[in-house]
Amino acid sequence: MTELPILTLVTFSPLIGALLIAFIPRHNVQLVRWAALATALVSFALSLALLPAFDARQAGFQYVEQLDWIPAFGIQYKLGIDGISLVLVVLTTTLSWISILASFGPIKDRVKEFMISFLILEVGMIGVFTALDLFLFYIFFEVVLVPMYLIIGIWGGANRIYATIKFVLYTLAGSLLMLVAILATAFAFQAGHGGDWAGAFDYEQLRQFGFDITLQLFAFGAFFLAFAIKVPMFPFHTWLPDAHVEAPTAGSVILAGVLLKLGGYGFIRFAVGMFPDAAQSYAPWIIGLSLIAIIYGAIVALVQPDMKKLIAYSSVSHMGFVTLGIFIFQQQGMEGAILQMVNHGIITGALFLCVGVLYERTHDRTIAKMGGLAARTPVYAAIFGFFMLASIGLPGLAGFVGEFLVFVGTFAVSPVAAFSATIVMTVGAAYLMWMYQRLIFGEVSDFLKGLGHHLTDMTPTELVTLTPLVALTVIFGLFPGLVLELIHVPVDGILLQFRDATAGVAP
Amino acid sequence: MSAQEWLAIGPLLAVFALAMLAVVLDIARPGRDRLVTGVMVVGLLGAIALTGYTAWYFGGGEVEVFGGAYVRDALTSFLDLLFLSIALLTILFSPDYLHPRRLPMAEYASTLMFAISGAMLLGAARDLLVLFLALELLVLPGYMLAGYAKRDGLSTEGAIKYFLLGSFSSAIFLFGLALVWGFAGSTRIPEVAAVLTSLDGAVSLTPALTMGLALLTAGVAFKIAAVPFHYWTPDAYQGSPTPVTGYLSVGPKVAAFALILRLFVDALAPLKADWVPFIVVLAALTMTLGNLVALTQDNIKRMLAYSSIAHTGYILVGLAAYAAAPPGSDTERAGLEALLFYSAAYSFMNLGAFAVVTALQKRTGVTSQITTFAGLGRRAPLLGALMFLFLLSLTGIPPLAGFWAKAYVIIAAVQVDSPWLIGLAVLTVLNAAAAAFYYLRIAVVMYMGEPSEQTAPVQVGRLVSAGLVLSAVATILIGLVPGPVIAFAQEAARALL
Amino acid sequence: MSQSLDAYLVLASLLFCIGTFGFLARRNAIAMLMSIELMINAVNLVIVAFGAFTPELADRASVIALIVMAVAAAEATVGLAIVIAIYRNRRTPLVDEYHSMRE
Amino acid sequence: MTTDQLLVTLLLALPIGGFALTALVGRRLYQRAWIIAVGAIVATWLIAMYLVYNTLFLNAYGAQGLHFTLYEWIPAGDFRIEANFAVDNLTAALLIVVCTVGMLVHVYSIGYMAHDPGRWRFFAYLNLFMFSMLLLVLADNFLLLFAAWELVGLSSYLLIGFWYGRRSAALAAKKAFLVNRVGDVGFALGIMAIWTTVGTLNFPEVFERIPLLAESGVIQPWQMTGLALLLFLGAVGKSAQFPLHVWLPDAMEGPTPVSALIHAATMVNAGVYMVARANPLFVQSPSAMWLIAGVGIFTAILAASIAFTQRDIKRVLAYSTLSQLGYMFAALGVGAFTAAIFHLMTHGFFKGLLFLGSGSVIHGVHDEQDMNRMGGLWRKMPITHITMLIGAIAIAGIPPLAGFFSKDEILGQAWKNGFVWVWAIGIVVALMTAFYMFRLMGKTFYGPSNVDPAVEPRVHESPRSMTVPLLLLAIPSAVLGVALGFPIGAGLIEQWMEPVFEGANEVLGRGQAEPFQVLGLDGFLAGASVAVAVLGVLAAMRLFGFRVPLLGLQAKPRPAVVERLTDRLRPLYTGSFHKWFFDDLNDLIFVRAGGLVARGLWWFDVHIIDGAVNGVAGLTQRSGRGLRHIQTGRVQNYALGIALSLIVVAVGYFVAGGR
Repeated sequence: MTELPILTLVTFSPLIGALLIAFIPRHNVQLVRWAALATALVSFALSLALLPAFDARQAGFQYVEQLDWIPAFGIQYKLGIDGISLVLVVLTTTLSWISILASFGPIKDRVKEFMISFLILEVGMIGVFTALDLFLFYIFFEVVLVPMYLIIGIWGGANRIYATIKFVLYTLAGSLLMLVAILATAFAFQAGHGGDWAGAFDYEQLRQFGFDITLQLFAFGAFFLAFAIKVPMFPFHTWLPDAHVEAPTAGSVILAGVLLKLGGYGFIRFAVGMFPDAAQSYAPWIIGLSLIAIIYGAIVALVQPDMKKLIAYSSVSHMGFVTLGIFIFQQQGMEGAILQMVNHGIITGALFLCVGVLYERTHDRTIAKMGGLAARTPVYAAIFGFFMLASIGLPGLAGFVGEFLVFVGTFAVSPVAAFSATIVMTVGAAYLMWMYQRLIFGEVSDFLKGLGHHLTDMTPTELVTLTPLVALTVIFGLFPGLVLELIHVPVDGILLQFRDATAGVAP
Repeated sequence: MSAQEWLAIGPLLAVFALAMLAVVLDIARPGRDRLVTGVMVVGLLGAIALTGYTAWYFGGGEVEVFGGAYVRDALTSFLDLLFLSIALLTILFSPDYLHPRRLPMAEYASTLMFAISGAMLLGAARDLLVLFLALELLVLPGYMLAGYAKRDGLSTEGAIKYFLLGSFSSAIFLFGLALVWGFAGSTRIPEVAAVLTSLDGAVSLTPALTMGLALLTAGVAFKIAAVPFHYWTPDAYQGSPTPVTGYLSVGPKVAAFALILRLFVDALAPLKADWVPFIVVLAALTMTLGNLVALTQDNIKRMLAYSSIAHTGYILVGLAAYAAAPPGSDTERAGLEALLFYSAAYSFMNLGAFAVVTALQKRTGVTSQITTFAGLGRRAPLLGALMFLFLLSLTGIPPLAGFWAKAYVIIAAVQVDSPWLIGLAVLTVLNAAAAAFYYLRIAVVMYMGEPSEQTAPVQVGRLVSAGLVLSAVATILIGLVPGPVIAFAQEAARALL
Repeated sequence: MSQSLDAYLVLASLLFCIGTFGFLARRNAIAMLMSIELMINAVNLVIVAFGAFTPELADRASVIALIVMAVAAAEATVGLAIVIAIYRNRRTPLVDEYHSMRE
Repeated sequence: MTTDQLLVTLLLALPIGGFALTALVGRRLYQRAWIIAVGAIVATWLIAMYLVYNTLFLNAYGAQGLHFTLYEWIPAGDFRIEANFAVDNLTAALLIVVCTVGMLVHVYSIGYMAHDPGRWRFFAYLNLFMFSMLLLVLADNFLLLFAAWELVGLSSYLLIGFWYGRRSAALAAKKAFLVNRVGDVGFALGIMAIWTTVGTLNFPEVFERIPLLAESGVIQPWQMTGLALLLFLGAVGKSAQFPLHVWLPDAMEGPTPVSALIHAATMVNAGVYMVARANPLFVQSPSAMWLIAGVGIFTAILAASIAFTQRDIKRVLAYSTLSQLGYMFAALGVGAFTAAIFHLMTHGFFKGLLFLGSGSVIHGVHDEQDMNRMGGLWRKMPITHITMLIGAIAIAGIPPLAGFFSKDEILGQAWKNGFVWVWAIGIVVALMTAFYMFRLMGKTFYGPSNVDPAVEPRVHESPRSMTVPLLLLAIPSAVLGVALGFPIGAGLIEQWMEPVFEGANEVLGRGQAEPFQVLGLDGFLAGASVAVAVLGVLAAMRLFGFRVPLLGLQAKPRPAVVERLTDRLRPLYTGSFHKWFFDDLNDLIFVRAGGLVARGLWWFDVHIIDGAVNGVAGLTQRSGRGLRHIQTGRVQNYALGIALSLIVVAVGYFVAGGR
């Protein structure tokens, strides 16, 4: 290869940083922190460097890098991005540096290990979005688990071990089955090519292959399980509240902001891309589950006493839109789903940052103990309120467009489904406003009074972490085209292929 | 004997020579442990180099020695390299454990070398009698190593259990061997295979042959510690001196798989339709029981013992894939490749894990309870990180060796067009997920538990460090670049078919 | 002397079973060791019987039987050594009292 | 971009810019926090008036009005939504109310909020509201309208909850937003339905295609009705019609200028505006129209009946607003679109005036809102008194003030369009309106003073920044009816709205309005409404007192009579006083039952779903613990196990090997 392997650079730049940090003496905490931030900023810059030369109108993948890795099975080191990957990569790099910056204060113990874990986590996440070889994808998908396991388990709350082990085992159970499915499809490909393994894990070739329906149903089932757990879809969601509650702020931000998107991305790219017929036959069930998730998550969120749990259940609800949008197989729905992923990443990430800000001062997340923050911390109240409104789906802010596109797409396919989904417009507003009212409005609670001068307004660092997210929320709300233009062509491609593939199948 | 033949048995002779040398050194320079260790390490490195040269020299071809009783083919070379690596690592890990406990090194080394030579012979045997002799040469020193800490009640208890049950199973195995021999009329494996092939499934097996198959199945199942023949494993592993446990968990196990390759895959292949159901059932039982019981263990050595039982189950999936595949197909070979690859990957990561336990037990009095690891991530960050690495690999997290091993086994299993094997593959991954729990539990204790009261810094000897680095590098490299190992395993599997 | 190979095989099997029974029934380590010897001898009987009834096996059988005896002897040696070692520790030859490791 | 387009853009940019600036630096401006916001709004008003003049008087943009696109907002495949705006006659009519009342309220607030430490926030929010409201009337497609719809809801939320320290305010804000959201769900679904059936959301195109699609049967009548009702649900929420009316009275927790601007003059009219804007769609479904008329007139009488007994001065006005909005919907439902818009405009002014007046009163008696603790204020607050009296006469429907013309128009149209029952209920409501308004006047200004003696000496007329807007609002309240509505049925308003509702009138089969006949039906109807209004006013005056200083007329209140009447009508009084228990019902259904359901689901989540997950884990652990016991530690047992396993294997071989 003569040109610069920029995707490899983007993907592995955090790893290089992590290795460098490994050589910094552990007592030099400040240096470790700044080095980690610098690393994350470098990969952020590198990911932005992808944008100018990216041609949004070109179908297929760009910046493709391809190397043989394990020729015996045709496994390649193959990276490439289309618009969908691109926006998610940029989302990842953005949230990563913000999370790292947000950890400067809260993480005081074993900073070096934390930063290394976090940067490795970033590698895994970017890798998932850039890998075009199924095996490579799987590896990145799993690699993500380990640092997250440590981040929750070491720097988490009181019940962290239960939460982290639940998280890992749950995710692992799903993803390992996906491994079986990946291998089975690769073998089917190999058998279909006269025993030649070449390309058996290559996404682009597998997509063209056309697996027989039995294999599709099995493989889709396995993929579904892996991604449904990751998203998480009802009824595979119970790891999420635990993980969120126990995770440190940065962990929650990344968990909600990026990790859940691995599932949505996997659905779009792999589950639907490779097994359109099976996707078609499972779609009604998945739509049903999505609707349940949307409403159920919102209703359960109504009665959560813990701020993080509330937002966790709201994530279940919001991610339900993503799966709903994907599986109605309709342009607006799928574009909305992707947009929703980006927006949810930004907004929910920001909400977790907000919770973290409060937790830093109070060491508590019980909604009932708070009250009257508007009087004591007005800037915080304003920013929190801003993201609360964005999460509710206020037009003009990012949350609205994705959600509405999913609604529109759903309505076009099934008005009944749209009717049920829109209920959440009310319930979703209810739980967030309830929390906001309890936290921010009213009289200053005794608990907060007891904190005295420890209850300060936002620090400059915290403002620096949240301001970019405020800006992004406004920008994506007013100009969702920035994202939509990028994902339009790939979504078209997926739907076109889907229609071609399912044209012959009786519904 | 031609020079080629000498070269073919060179590695085996070298290890024999090392065993003798250790005895001689013990007599000539008693108590010079470091000298013995040095000689062994240098000797083993030489033997590895020699094996490498041999493998390169013969390439894909094969040489028969001793009238066909011994064969040097790619499989032999693959196994020899693996056994020699196991020996080298074991030697590296042992002194730090033996020395503080006043256990003599030379005797230990020679016993180990004899056992290794048995394993190597087992991997090269093409004669039923040689197989039996090699097996005994493998296990007898094993019993002695298990009871090497003579004054330690647990060590001797483990040893006697190991010995009694081992001998019992040897007798069972021997009986089966005799029956097959009587039926086939020859001890030469190719001839046995030829006779069995001629049956061609037309006539039913004689009662004697059927009984023989049953006895052999039970015998090897015992040697690889497959459920329900696994009882000796946890007690022997827990009781043995820790470096010995490490060795026992890989050496005899891989050797027993070598025995299976030479006996079942080579000699009894024509009857594979008869024995494959048992392999499938054994595999399923082995991995499931191993993992389930490992979940509840608090002693790290015992936990790893059950974990090694589970890994036996995974390896057996490869064998099952081979056996269930139509003869002569690519799929058949994939099963064997998976078996070999898994054995190699497993050896390094499992030895590595035991090495960490060993390193912690340099100070006498350190138990092998899980609490030993409390706060290790703080007390010895590097050692903790290495342990975490090995655990991740054992769990099967990519891109480490253990991941590829499992992936390979699953590839082989799903290739066979049989619901049983697909089921086995699914069971494998479910088990892998469950296994993650107890591996992660150790990580929890190391990193997430309350800081331990043992604040004494952990000192890791130079040899152990070297061994740990070797294991870790192997675990990572096999993960990142599995290509060469796969290629080697393919060649070895091809030699067998 | 019977002229049927099967008779020898049955006899050998019986011997083997007796040995097995002894191994299962006795608690004394030495007695168990002896039971194993019995089992191995049963195998030797099989080997020799095969040699006697199958011409092409005749020349090998006795050699094999001898080798097996030698191996059995080696095994017994190792076994006794271990038994002595544990007897020193535990002061009892009864194996069912060695159960400090279980579950 | 032409100048006019730029001006329209500025119309939006000024208030949002004012919001941003005030939000960022307002706090540092201390007392002068209003300067940016009020400046922005005055400029906005000037621009708006220029545009209104161009549109209504010069007809500069033609019958279609001025349409232009700022940029493409949502480009998602076929779903391409632009940020496009339009100024036509309907918009212009709304601009008059929104900008004028908006500006006056801004000015009024300078004085009203002068002592509130959060005034910078207040002005920022007000500007945000103005932006949202202007976006609402300027939007040229449904989604943008919806966006504005939600944004006005947000501003309303922020302003109702302005005094966040008060729990009741926070609760009211939340309630307003959530109840509105219920309506918005319908609106959103309606928009989706429009897009799915029509394929675009731009107003001109939708309204062009809808009749064709309905005619050709592409959209079935039931679909059309469904579509109309979904949109109407949005209007019900925003305009606080039954059964989503519960939020508006609570919204009075906000500062009074907010009540005047948002909850009387502008935002609550959004529903009326939307239905009027989408008239080509609504007229396609007679059953939807019928329902709209029904909901409207029912709300009118329901709210009026509650206004009878309320003690809080702002709540009386709030229920009055509900009632008047009901009138407007009744007008829309009977097809009298022009009358609805006319009433919207007049009501905007006189209700704004009444609210600001009540604010002045509250200000004067030091934040007392209970009318039972007022009285006799006419002397101390003359300007407030006079202007409020004008407002009261206007709303009561006594000619020649504004309310008479618009209200009479509605009632007349109802009769003439065949909705006699609407007229009948409407006339009763007119009676009630006149009564409760003069009850309010009497209790506040004329009766004996019940003001807290501690406050009494300090009661004073409000500062000029407050009284000047009152005076300025009193003018349109008095003359707007004559200006726009005279001659009746052929006034300016008819001319202005003609192009907007032309198509709808055609569909409904309405020809050119006939000239007003004093001695015909028109005269009778007008006479009837004047008669009931006078009757109501007189009754109230007699019971609660009045005084006309110039003429020397005065009457004393008769509390004993009121008491006796109340006693006789005790059940009705109780029902009315407790707002017919809607709040309690809502509390029961949504808060208690909903909470129960949510708690139930949470229990299900923790114990059943998560229980299953943990159960699997527990089962695995337990089976592991059980299997441990196989390992007894005794060699004999092991050997036996091996032997038995061997036997099983052997039997297996013999059974399976029988080939």
